[in-house]
Parts: sequence; structure tokens; C-alpha cells
Amino acid sequence: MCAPIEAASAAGLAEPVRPALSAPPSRAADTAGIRLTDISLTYRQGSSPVQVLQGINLALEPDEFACVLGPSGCGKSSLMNIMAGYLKPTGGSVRINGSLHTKPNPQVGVVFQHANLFPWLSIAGNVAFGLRMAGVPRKERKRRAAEYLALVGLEHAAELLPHQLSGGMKQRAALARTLAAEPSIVLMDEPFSALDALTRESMQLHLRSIWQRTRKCIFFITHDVDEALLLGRRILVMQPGPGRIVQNFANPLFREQSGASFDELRAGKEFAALRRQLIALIAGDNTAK
Amino acid sequence: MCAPIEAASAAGLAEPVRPALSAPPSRAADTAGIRLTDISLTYRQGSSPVQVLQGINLALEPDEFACVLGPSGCGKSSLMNIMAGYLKPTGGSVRINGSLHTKPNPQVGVVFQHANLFPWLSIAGNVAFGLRMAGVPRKERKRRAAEYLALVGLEHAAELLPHQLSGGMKQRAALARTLAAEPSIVLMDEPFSALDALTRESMQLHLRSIWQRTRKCIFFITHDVDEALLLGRRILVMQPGPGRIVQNFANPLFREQSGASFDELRAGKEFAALRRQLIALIAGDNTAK
Amino acid sequence: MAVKDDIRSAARRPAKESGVYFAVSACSVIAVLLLWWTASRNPWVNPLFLPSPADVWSAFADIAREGYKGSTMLAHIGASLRRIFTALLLVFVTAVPLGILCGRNRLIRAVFDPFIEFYRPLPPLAYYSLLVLWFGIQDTSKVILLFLSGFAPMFIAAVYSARRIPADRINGARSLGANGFRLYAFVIFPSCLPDLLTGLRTAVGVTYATLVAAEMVAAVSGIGWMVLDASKYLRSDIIYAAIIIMGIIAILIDSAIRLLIRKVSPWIES
Amino acid sequence: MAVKDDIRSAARRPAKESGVYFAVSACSVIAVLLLWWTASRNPWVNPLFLPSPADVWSAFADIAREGYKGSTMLAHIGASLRRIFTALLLVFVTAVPLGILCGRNRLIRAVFDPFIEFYRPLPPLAYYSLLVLWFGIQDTSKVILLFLSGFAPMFIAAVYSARRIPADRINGARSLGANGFRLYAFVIFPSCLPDLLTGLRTAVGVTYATLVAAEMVAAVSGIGWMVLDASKYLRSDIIYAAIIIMGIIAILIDSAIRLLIRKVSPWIES
Amino acid sequence: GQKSDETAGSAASPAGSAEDVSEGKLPKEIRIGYQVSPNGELMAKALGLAEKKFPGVKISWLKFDSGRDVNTAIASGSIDFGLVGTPPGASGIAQGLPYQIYYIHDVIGESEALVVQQKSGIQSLQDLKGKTIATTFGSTSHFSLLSALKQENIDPSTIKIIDMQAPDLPAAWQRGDIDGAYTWQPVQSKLLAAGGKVIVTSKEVAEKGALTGEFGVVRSDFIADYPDVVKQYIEVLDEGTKYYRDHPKEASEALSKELGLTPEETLKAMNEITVLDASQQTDAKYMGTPEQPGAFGSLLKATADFLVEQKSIKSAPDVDVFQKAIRSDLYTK
Ligand SMILES: Nc1ncnc2c1ncn2[C@@H]1O[C@H](COP(=O)(O)OP(=O)(O)OP(=O)(O)O)[C@@H](O)[C@H]1O
Ligand SMILES: Nc1ncnc2c1ncn2[C@@H]1O[C@H](COP(=O)(O)OP(=O)(O)OP(=O)(O)O)[C@@H](O)[C@H]1O
Ligand SMILES: [Mg+2]
Ligand SMILES: [Mg+2]
Repeated sequence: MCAPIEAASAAGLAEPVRPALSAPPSRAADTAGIRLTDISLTYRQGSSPVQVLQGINLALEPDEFACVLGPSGCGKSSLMNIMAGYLKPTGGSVRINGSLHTKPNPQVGVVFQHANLFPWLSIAGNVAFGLRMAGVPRKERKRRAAEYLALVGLEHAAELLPHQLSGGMKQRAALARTLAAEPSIVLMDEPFSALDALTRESMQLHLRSIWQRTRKCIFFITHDVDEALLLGRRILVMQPGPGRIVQNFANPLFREQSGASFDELRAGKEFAALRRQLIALIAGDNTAK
Repeated sequence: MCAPIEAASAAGLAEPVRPALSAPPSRAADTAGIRLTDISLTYRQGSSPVQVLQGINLALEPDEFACVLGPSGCGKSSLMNIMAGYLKPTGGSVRINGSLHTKPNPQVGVVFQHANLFPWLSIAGNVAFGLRMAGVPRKERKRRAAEYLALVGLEHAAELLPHQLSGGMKQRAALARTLAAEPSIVLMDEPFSALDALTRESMQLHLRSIWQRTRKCIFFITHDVDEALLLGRRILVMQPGPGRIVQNFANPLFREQSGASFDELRAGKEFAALRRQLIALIAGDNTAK
Repeated sequence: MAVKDDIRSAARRPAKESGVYFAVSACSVIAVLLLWWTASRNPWVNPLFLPSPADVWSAFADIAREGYKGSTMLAHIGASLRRIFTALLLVFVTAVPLGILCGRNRLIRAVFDPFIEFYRPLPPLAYYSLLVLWFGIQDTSKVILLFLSGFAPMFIAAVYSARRIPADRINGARSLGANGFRLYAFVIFPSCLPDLLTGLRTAVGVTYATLVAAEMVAAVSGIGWMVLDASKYLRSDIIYAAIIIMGIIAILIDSAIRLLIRKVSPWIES
Repeated sequence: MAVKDDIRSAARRPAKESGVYFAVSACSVIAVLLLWWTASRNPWVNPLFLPSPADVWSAFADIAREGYKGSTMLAHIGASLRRIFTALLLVFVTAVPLGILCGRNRLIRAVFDPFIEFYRPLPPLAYYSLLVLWFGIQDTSKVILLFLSGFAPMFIAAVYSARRIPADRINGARSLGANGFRLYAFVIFPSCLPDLLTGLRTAVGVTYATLVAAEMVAAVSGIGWMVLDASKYLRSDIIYAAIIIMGIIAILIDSAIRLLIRKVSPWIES
Repeated sequence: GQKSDETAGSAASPAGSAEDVSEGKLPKEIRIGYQVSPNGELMAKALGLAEKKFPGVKISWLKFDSGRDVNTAIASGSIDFGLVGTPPGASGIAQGLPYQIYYIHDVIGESEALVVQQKSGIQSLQDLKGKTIATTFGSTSHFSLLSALKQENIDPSTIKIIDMQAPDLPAAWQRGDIDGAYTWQPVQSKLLAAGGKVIVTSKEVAEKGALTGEFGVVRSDFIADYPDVVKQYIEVLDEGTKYYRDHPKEASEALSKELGLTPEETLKAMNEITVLDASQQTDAKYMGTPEQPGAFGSLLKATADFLVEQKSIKSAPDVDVFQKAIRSDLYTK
């Protein structure tokens, strides 16, 4: 496993921008988890091409919880779209559990900023959608949908339509829908940023406990430094021009058994220091001010 | 001036719910600032009336910066709409600088969650709108619009149309537009909640420095406890069923000359404690957990 | 720290208020009827130009009782509705798949676009004589005229609805294993459905507006033909009666589709 | 901690790609023209049903050079456009203020709604003979027919646009001192303008579709009359030529309005 | 656009389609496009003569308002028999429509006339300058009006001639939108009753060489397949015409419903046209015989030339094309 970079424990985090890791972490078997090799992406904007991603190398373990931070437009969503198979990279390759990954695939689940449920299906129907596509028989589908609804605490809302739910409930249903397809990897693009502060906090707790139970590999994009620090086992920082990973370190605040509540974590000195440095890094100052 | 409630300095804040102040704060002259007397509001929802606000009494000094917290649906926006004159209260009265206030009025400026600029006017045109309505001659209008654009740091964007601006720029333009009409009171309904975390923080800094320079009376609704603690000189907490003010205290973290940066404020022990208690209060636990 | 889930109540319309507005509408209708009645009693108003409400009512009663020129009133209405619904059915089964395909694939759209754009604004009467030449004077040419008038709005609605499906929804569905035909059947079509029904409303409107034109050549039945025939003999009373029947039918059809929309897509406020 | 302000570039459309689609469209048009040409050369195709492109072209050239039955081609086009634009002007100055008022005030809306809802779906031909009775056979009745067909869509667009102005925008304007007439002139009207222009597009479309009907009675000029007259003598070549002229005019008018929309409201993606 | 009947006919969708031609074979259905004109065909329809003649065959009567629609209907193969006036008929033959002439129904006399408002002060054709005169373009009336002007050497462009359907005329007349109209019955009577006055009738115009009339056309395919049916239908028309002539009173009562006039008005209208029976068809004034073509062919040619002059049709073929379309051979025993 990649050792937390020296700087992370104190104030020196942002000083020398470490190049992204080019060797896979030692503990991950070569085949399990996500492995990005030398990903680059160029968009055509009008007549001139714009390089959005360059030389991205990344390896995530099959039970990783990686939070990705970076200023707006640095290419976080583009990178995720490549990992999901929505976008073909201009160069490089994506391997999921060892095999090349090019098209969207139930192996790789995605949760979006807006819950993005199918409004014409009940919540149970939404959650069962992936199973239906996989040809699981109706009865079995129903059983498993109920299971995942219970996991996100929505048993009572199974028969409702999405528009009858609050934002937080919708987002939990979306999470259940993705998990019900039993992906080995879950990509999340700012899944909580449209929620209000309170709902957001409760969703963060939900997500952490789900991860603790399912141990999926989660790739979690966020704008919110607090969120990344509270949730991530690993933290990635991207910078634009062209987009690349400039920091990749194990979150020193992460506690495997979540003994500490979020409030306790927040109150720590380390939290404040890390927070300040990450913000400075995202804001584009390569030297902490 | 209303003394900070005893509990605010330590952990006991949320214990006994103090009734809202029924006497005006002593320092405020009877005529200056905002004064709400016994405001109540009933909506007709279908056939049954729903009481949304009850017995709201509030007095704010002419240079107050009051942040309002409360769970979704507790009536914050409704209260602001009454103060702005958009909504007639079912009972009670609003006095602005001593005189009864019933209709929208350039005296009371409003900033909304979405910048809400007139998309067909340039930024300068938007900022000058209030002056145009007041019959200020074109030349003078132009001069004053430029002044307020400078105040929010948008000199260079004067001739652009709103759609050409980023979210943060739009929100600053909206602030300039409201200030240019020279209101004595500015009401703001979650003005930064649609912005991303970084832009948001920069807007908070902007707003604080503008308040320090202009010393308007600001009534600031937010969902974000951090934001309230970082900005407010006074903090109001509302609770629903029917909506009422359950806490009204001077923010102990408030520093007149903003010697401390937000990061320093955040790092303090007091901040974390207050934060935890306010969140518990908003989430509906009347006793801190 | 528990966040209360709010299950939003679907309907929040004030029911009482709408009663007031209904009353106002009713009053204004009654006022206009009264005005009509007074005007038509005025001796200097030619009853040819403005038959009295009583005349119109008796013309209506007459047609309802004895039919009009060989067919009962219901048969006339039925003939028109049969033409319209045949045309609309054809419209739906052709314009919807083609429109959705065009909406999802810009190349296919580029193939069809110029023709749709070209024929769409053409007045149906301009090409009606060609249709009669090609398809004869029977119902075929009438139905095709109605079909062509309804096709363009339905097609455009289908293209538009398919284009505006959020990319995230399609991507999400693909990540859940939907692709090819199943993507169209289980995700794209249901996503479009509310817009398609709204498009159907427009198509019905346009088709209906073409009804009289369609029944101009060699018809002996249909409510549109009735108006034309009555106007040949300057029977204003029958013209008025037929117009009122037409208006009522149109409102009924439209309400039915609106109801359907509300039923099919309760999450859309209309 | 400085946040970089990004001034978004207004246009981000890939210009190159649209060239490809244009080429595809052009190809498909050429393919259809070729098909037409081949089919019309086929001996078993009656030229009455399908005149050859050459015939249509020569009919067009003929009309362009020598006019059609007493008026030049431009005079015919001019007569039709004059009728349409007079009607649209009337539509704009009546439907827009009334629609905006109805959109802002539910009581006023309740007064007018039943009539609009009733007459809106009626086929214009159904009441055309009444219009001719009332207003004579001159241009008046033609313009009124076109006016009535365009009024409903414009009115509905105005109501809709006035209703969907965000409450915050109106409230914000009032807090900045706008009220009464100035609120309408400086805030409500400009807010509605993009929707109004879109409504105008619809109104133009509907009006244009009614053009041939309007020129059915007592006309000797106008491009719609030309089609009708040509179809009396089964002059398919002239019918085709006139239809093509009509299509092109319609596309030109529509493009002009779209350009206007883009000019007036650059913030709306169309 | 010249086309022989054979090629043009096969493009139309044939209804009573061709197998081999055999004597006495009957189609399943006979579709007759009629117009409301007081003649033998309308009589036959009112008396149900065709139904009696062809028991077991479905007879569909389809009403048309103008020769234009009849032309279109035959071109599209929608009807088998049709009735057209001379101008649309001439234009149809000139354009190679797949039909042939089997019967001349009537020659128009006073039933079509130029009626003007008495208060307009028009006394003669010369007074028409600057006035608004309505007529139905492409009809026999339109043809007669323009012919009358030509006979008097009046430039039609000095008059405002507008295109109106006959049923629309009374309203325009009442409102004073038009000063006059060249039109047929029953509208003509209505205009006369509403303060009108006759300036010139088609009879007078015909005497100066511009005859108008109405004749029956049959789809080429149909006559090729069922020549006997056409002959039998001619018998039906003959029967109708005879009844029309012999029992004017009963006839007027029977026709008044179709015409929407009173029996008296119907009788008047009946007297204003000359209906022809089968025996008159081969008269030299009309069809003539296959050996000795009558005047009708040249009349159609002249009418077609006139339409060319009016730029209504592109070109008119030679007179023998018209002669060929006239099936006087049906009348040779
Ligand atoms: N379809 C596209 N065509 C051209 N350029 C694009 C496209 N999508 C994104 N870009 C550009 O690529 C860059 C990266 O975009 P991306 O959405 O990946 O950033 P992001 O980090 O997710 O930003 P945010 O935090 O705002 O979501 C941006 O500069 C954007 O303008
Ligand atoms: N027009 C209305 N008609 C009926 N009820 C309303 C109306 N507007 C608001 N309400 C109700 O009044 C209550 C208070 O609403 P309000 O918008 O003031 O709350 P809020 O505190 O601003 O909530 P949020 O934090 O979500 O903005 C809610 O229960 C809401 O459902
Ligand atoms: Mg993104
Ligand atoms: Mg609110």
C-alpha cells in the first residue's frame, strides 16, 4: 500500500508536487481493482483541440475508498467518464479487475450528482432495473431489490415514485440502484453536492457505513474538502492544464472502524491543517500561503 | 444590545429553548433598523390552513449582520418575504426605520439564491437598474454603477451579459445591484448555496468586507452552520411547527475587525462545539446529544 | 442526527380558489351568450350574418334528431373522428420511431431533416390536389392529408424529446446493463413518453385544423363537410351549430390527452 | 485564496462537425432529386402525377419571367406576404398585451380563457364562410382569417411566458423600485420576449398554413391562389413550382425569426 | 404534355380492373361522379334508373362541385363516369387525362348569365370597366364571360374579375362586394331575386360562336373493359332525358330536392338549358359519326385554344386528338 506521503501528517503537504504514482501499489494484486495506465484525453473545442487529461496513472485496490478533489474544470468528471466507459480516452487504457474496459458495464456502477432515477418506475423498480437488464427472474429481482432498499433505509418507500421523495431519499435510492447491480467498482461524481448541508451529512454517514459493509472500490469525486477528509481512505488531488493527479496519499484521518464521529474528526488539529493545505492546493497555489 | 445567551460560550447552548425576545434590544433606537412585531402567517394549503409562522418578534440594529438558521420548511423564506413586502403577514407588523413597511421598496434590498439578474441587460445595466427606476440621470447612474461594480470587484465585466459570467460573478453582480439602490437593509436568502465550495468561501470573504465597509443591516438566511458562524454578528435559529425563533444570540466567534481568518476561526475549539450544538438544534433535537 | 425524510404530497393546488376562477369564466361565457342573444334580436342585424341562439339550437336539435343529408349526426362525427384517429395512429407509429432515431443519431437526422423542414410549413391545401391525384377521392387521400399535417409536429416532438434526455440517464442505464434495443424500449421510449404525448396534443390540434380541408373534396360525410355544405346554402344556423359541435369535440379530445399525460407522467406539472 | 473568474465563451459549438451533417443533408436532398428525375423519366409515370424537374423548372422560369395570370411572380408573393404580415402585426399588437395581462392576472385570464380554448382548435375553414359574410370578399376577411389563426398560438405563448417569469425576478425588480407600468415595460415584457418570439414562430407557421385557405375565396393574387388556380387545370408543374416557392419562403421567414431570437436573447440556446 | 390514353390510364389505379374483354361482363361497382345540373343524368339518379338497369351492381353516386374535381377524380382512378363542362373537359383532354367522351348532356342556354346589380348602373358589357365581376374560374361561366368580352373587343384587364365559388356569391352580392357575377342556377335566380339584372346569357354568347355545354366522360380503362356497360348507361341517360322532357312537372319536383330550389324555380332552370337525348348525339352539331365527325370536336379544340391563350394550360393538341376522344362509335348500331 502506498504510504501516506510524508507531508500529509503536518503542514508540508502541498510543497513539492509529487508526480502521480507510476507503479501500482504493492498490496493490490495486479488484476484486482482499477488500473489506469497513461490515460490522456483531448477534446475538440471548435477547431482547436484542448488537452484535458494527460499521463494519468492510477491503481486502486478492490476495497479502496478514494476521494478526488480538484478545481472546477480540471477534468475530474472526464476522468470518471473514461473509467465508466462513457468516453474513449485519446490514449492509455483502463483495466477493471485485470480485463480491458471500454464500454459501460454493470461491473462499474455510477452514481451521479442528480439522482437520475427513472421517473416512471417505482423506487423498487428503479433498484431492480439492473437485475432486470441482467435477466434475473422477477421474484428474485424483487427479493434483492428489497434487500438493497433496506441497506439504504428505504424499505418503506419501495412503492413510491421518485418525484414523491426528498432529495436525500432519491440519492439513497440511486445508490441502492447502483449497488443492486452488484458492481465491483462504484464511481460517484459529486453525489451529495446538490443536497442541503444536513441531508448531506446524513448521506455521508450512510455512505461510510455502506462501504464498511460492502467493501466495494469507491471512486468519489467531490468539491468539498471536508467531505473528502471525512470519507476517503485515499485522497487524490487533480490540477488542470492539462488535468493530472498531483497528489495521491492515504488519508491520515481515516479510521478503519470509524470509532471517531465526524464531529470529533473535524475538531482535530490535523483536520484543520490538512483542510487548509488542500484548499490552497485546489485553489491553485502550489505553495501554502 | 442583547447579551449573548449564557449557553453560547460553552456546550449548554441548546438546553432550554429561550423564548424569542419580546423587548427590543436596548441599543437600537426605536426607529432605526428592522422591527417585527408579533408576525404570524397562515397559508391555505388546499382546503386546510397551515400556520407557518407564529408570534415572531425581532428587532435588528441598523448595522446588524444577522444569520438565520433553521431546518428546511421552518419558514425562513416566508419570514424574509414578509420583511421584503412580498407577502402580507396574517398578523403583526413590520417596521423599517420606524415606518410601517407593506410593499416592496428600494429601502429594503433583496439578494436571492439564484443571482436573478436581468439577462437582457449588461452587468452595468443590471447594477444601474434600481437607479434607473429611481429616475437618476443616465450619467450619474453610470458613475454609481461603476462604483458598486468596483466594490464587488467586477469593473472588468461591466459590459458583459449575465450569461457570460460564472456563478460567483453573477452573485456578486446581484449584490452590487442590490447595494446600488442604496437600501438601508439587505435581505439575503441562501445567497451562496448554489455555488461550489471554493467560490462560496470567496463570496463569504467578499460579503464580510462589504459589510465592514458599508455597515448595512443584513438579514442572511443560510443552511450552512459554518457560514453562519463565520459571518454572523448575531445568530437566529428557527424551528418549525409553526415557525418561530427559538434562539437569538450574539455570535461569540464574531470579531469586529476580522483579525482572524476563517481558517483560524474554524480551527478553534469553540467553533466545533457551537457547530455541533447548532446542528443538533436544527436537526430537531432540543437536547444536545 | 436524524434528517426527517419528507415524502412530498403530490398535489398542492388550492382547490377552492380555482372555483372562483371557474365562476368568473362561466360568467363571461354567459355574458357573451346574452350579448349574442340581444344582438340577434336587434332588427338591423341580418339573421344570415348572426342567427339567434334559438335558431342555432333548433338547427342543432334538428340535426341531432334527423341527421344531415343522409347520415345521422353521430355518423358524421364518427366519420370525421375515424379519419382523424386513423391518421393519428399512423402518425404515432411512424413519426415516433423515426423521430426518436433521428433524435439519438445526428446522421439519420441529417438525412431526414431537410425534407421535414421543407414540407412542414406548407399549407396542407397546397398539396391536397396532388394527394387526390395520387390516392383518389376516397378516404385514403383524406387520411393521408391528415397524416401529413400531423406527422411534422409529432416528428419534431419526438426528435426534441429524444435529444433532451439527460446524458446521465442514458449513461446510467448503460452502466446498469441496458443497451441496444433494450435501451430504446426501457429507457429512451419511456423518457420521451410525456413529451410524445404533448406532441400528440399538438398533432391532434393541427390534424383537427385540417379536417375541414380534408373533407372538401368528394365527401358526403363528416362534420367538416357539414360546415362546408351548410355554407354553400348559406345556412348560418347549421354553420354555427356545427362549429359549436366541433369546438366541443376538440375540447373533449384535448382533455382526454391531458388526462392521459397526467396519468402516464404524474411527476410532470402540466 | 483567489478564485479565478471564468468568463465563459459564448459559443462552444464544434463548427467542423456541423459541416459533416450539412454534407449528409445535401447528399440526401440530391439523392431525392435524382430519384425524382429518374422516376419522371420512366415512361409509366404519368407526368400529370409527377412532372419532371425540368418541367417544374421551366414552369418556374415561365412564371418568374412572365408572371401568372395577370400579375408577376413577385406581385403574387408580395400579395401573400402583405396579407400574412398585416395579420401578424395585428396578432402581435393584440395577443401580446392581452396574453401578458392574462398571464399575470388569473382573473383576467378566467374571463378570456373559455373563448380562446373554444375557438383555438377550430379549423379556420369552418368559420371562413362566416368571416366572408361579415367582412366581405376583399382582403379584410382574408387578413382576419389569418389573424384568427395566428392569434391563439401567440396568445398562448404570451400567457405561458408571462406565467413562467420566476417570482424572484418580479420580486427583485419591485424591490429595486419597479412597479406598475414600468414593471411591465422594463421587466415583464423583456422577460417574455424570447418566448414571444418563439410564439411568433409558431404563429407564423399556423398563419402560413392557413394561407391557401385564405386565398380560396375571391382572390386573383397570392401564391396560395396560384396553387389553387393551377390545380383547377391540373397544372402539376405549376403546383410543384408554387409549392417549392412556398417552402422556400417559409424557410426564409423562419430563419429570419430564429436569427432575431438569437440576436435578442443570446443567452438562450436554441 | 401529350400522352396517349393507354399509357396515361395505366398509371391510374384501376378499380374495375381489366381481365379479358368479354361481352356482357359487369363490374362489381359503378362509380358515377355527377354534378348538380338539371339534366338527364340527375333525373336518372333521382328516378333510380341506373340501379334498375344494373341490378346486383353497386352504383355509387359521388357529387362534385366542379369539373376540376371530376378531372382529378378520374385521373386518380376514383370514378368511372363523370360530368364536366366544356372548359375543364377540353383542358382534360388536352392534358391527356385518361378519359373519353360518351355523351353530351346539355347545351347551356340562359341558365348561365351575367347578372349585375341593378343599382350599379351597368347596362351593357361596355359598362363593365372598373367594376368587380365574380365568376368561378375554370368553369363554363368563366369561359362564357371571357368569350363575351372578346366578342365585344373589351380588354378583360380593365375589369376586376375575381374567382368565387357559386355558393359564395349571394353573400358577396348582398354585402355589395361585387357588381355582378357570371354564374349558373340556382345561384343566378337568387341574385336576380336580390335586385339583379341579366346583361348577357350563355345562349347569346353561344350564338356568336362560343358554345358551352356539359358532357359525360368515362375512364378509358373502364370503357375498354366494359363497352357494353357504357352503352347500357347511355340507355339509362336517354331514359332519364326522355322522362325529363316528357314529364317536366314531375321531373321538376323530383329534381328540386337535389337542386335546393322550389319546383317552380327548377322548372325555370330546366327550360334554360337544352338537354340532348341519345339520338341527338350523332347530330353534326354535336358528336357526329365516326365517319363524319361533328362540330363538338372543333368546339373543344377552340375551347382548349382559348384556355391556352388564358395561360391556363400549356398547349392544345390538334383537333383530331379531340375527335379521337369522342366515342360516337358507341351510337352506331
Ligand atoms: N464535451 C466537451 N467538449 C469539449 N470540452 C469539454 C467537454 N466536456 C468537458 N470539456 C472541458 O474539459 C475540461 C474538464 O471538464 P470536466 O467536466 O471533466 O471537469 P470537472 O473537473 O469535472 O469540473 P467540475 O468540477 O466543474 O465538474 C473543462 O475545461 C471543460 O470545459
Ligand atoms: N405558497 C405557499 N402555499 C402554501 N404553503 C407554502 C407556500 N410557500 C411555502 N409554504 C409552506 O410554508 C412552510 C415554510 O416554507 P418556507 O419556504 O418559508 O421555508 P424555508 O425555511 O425557507 O425552507 P427552505 O430552507 O427549504 O428554503 C413550508 O412548510 C412550505 O411547505
Ligand atoms: Mg464534474
Ligand atoms: Mg427558503
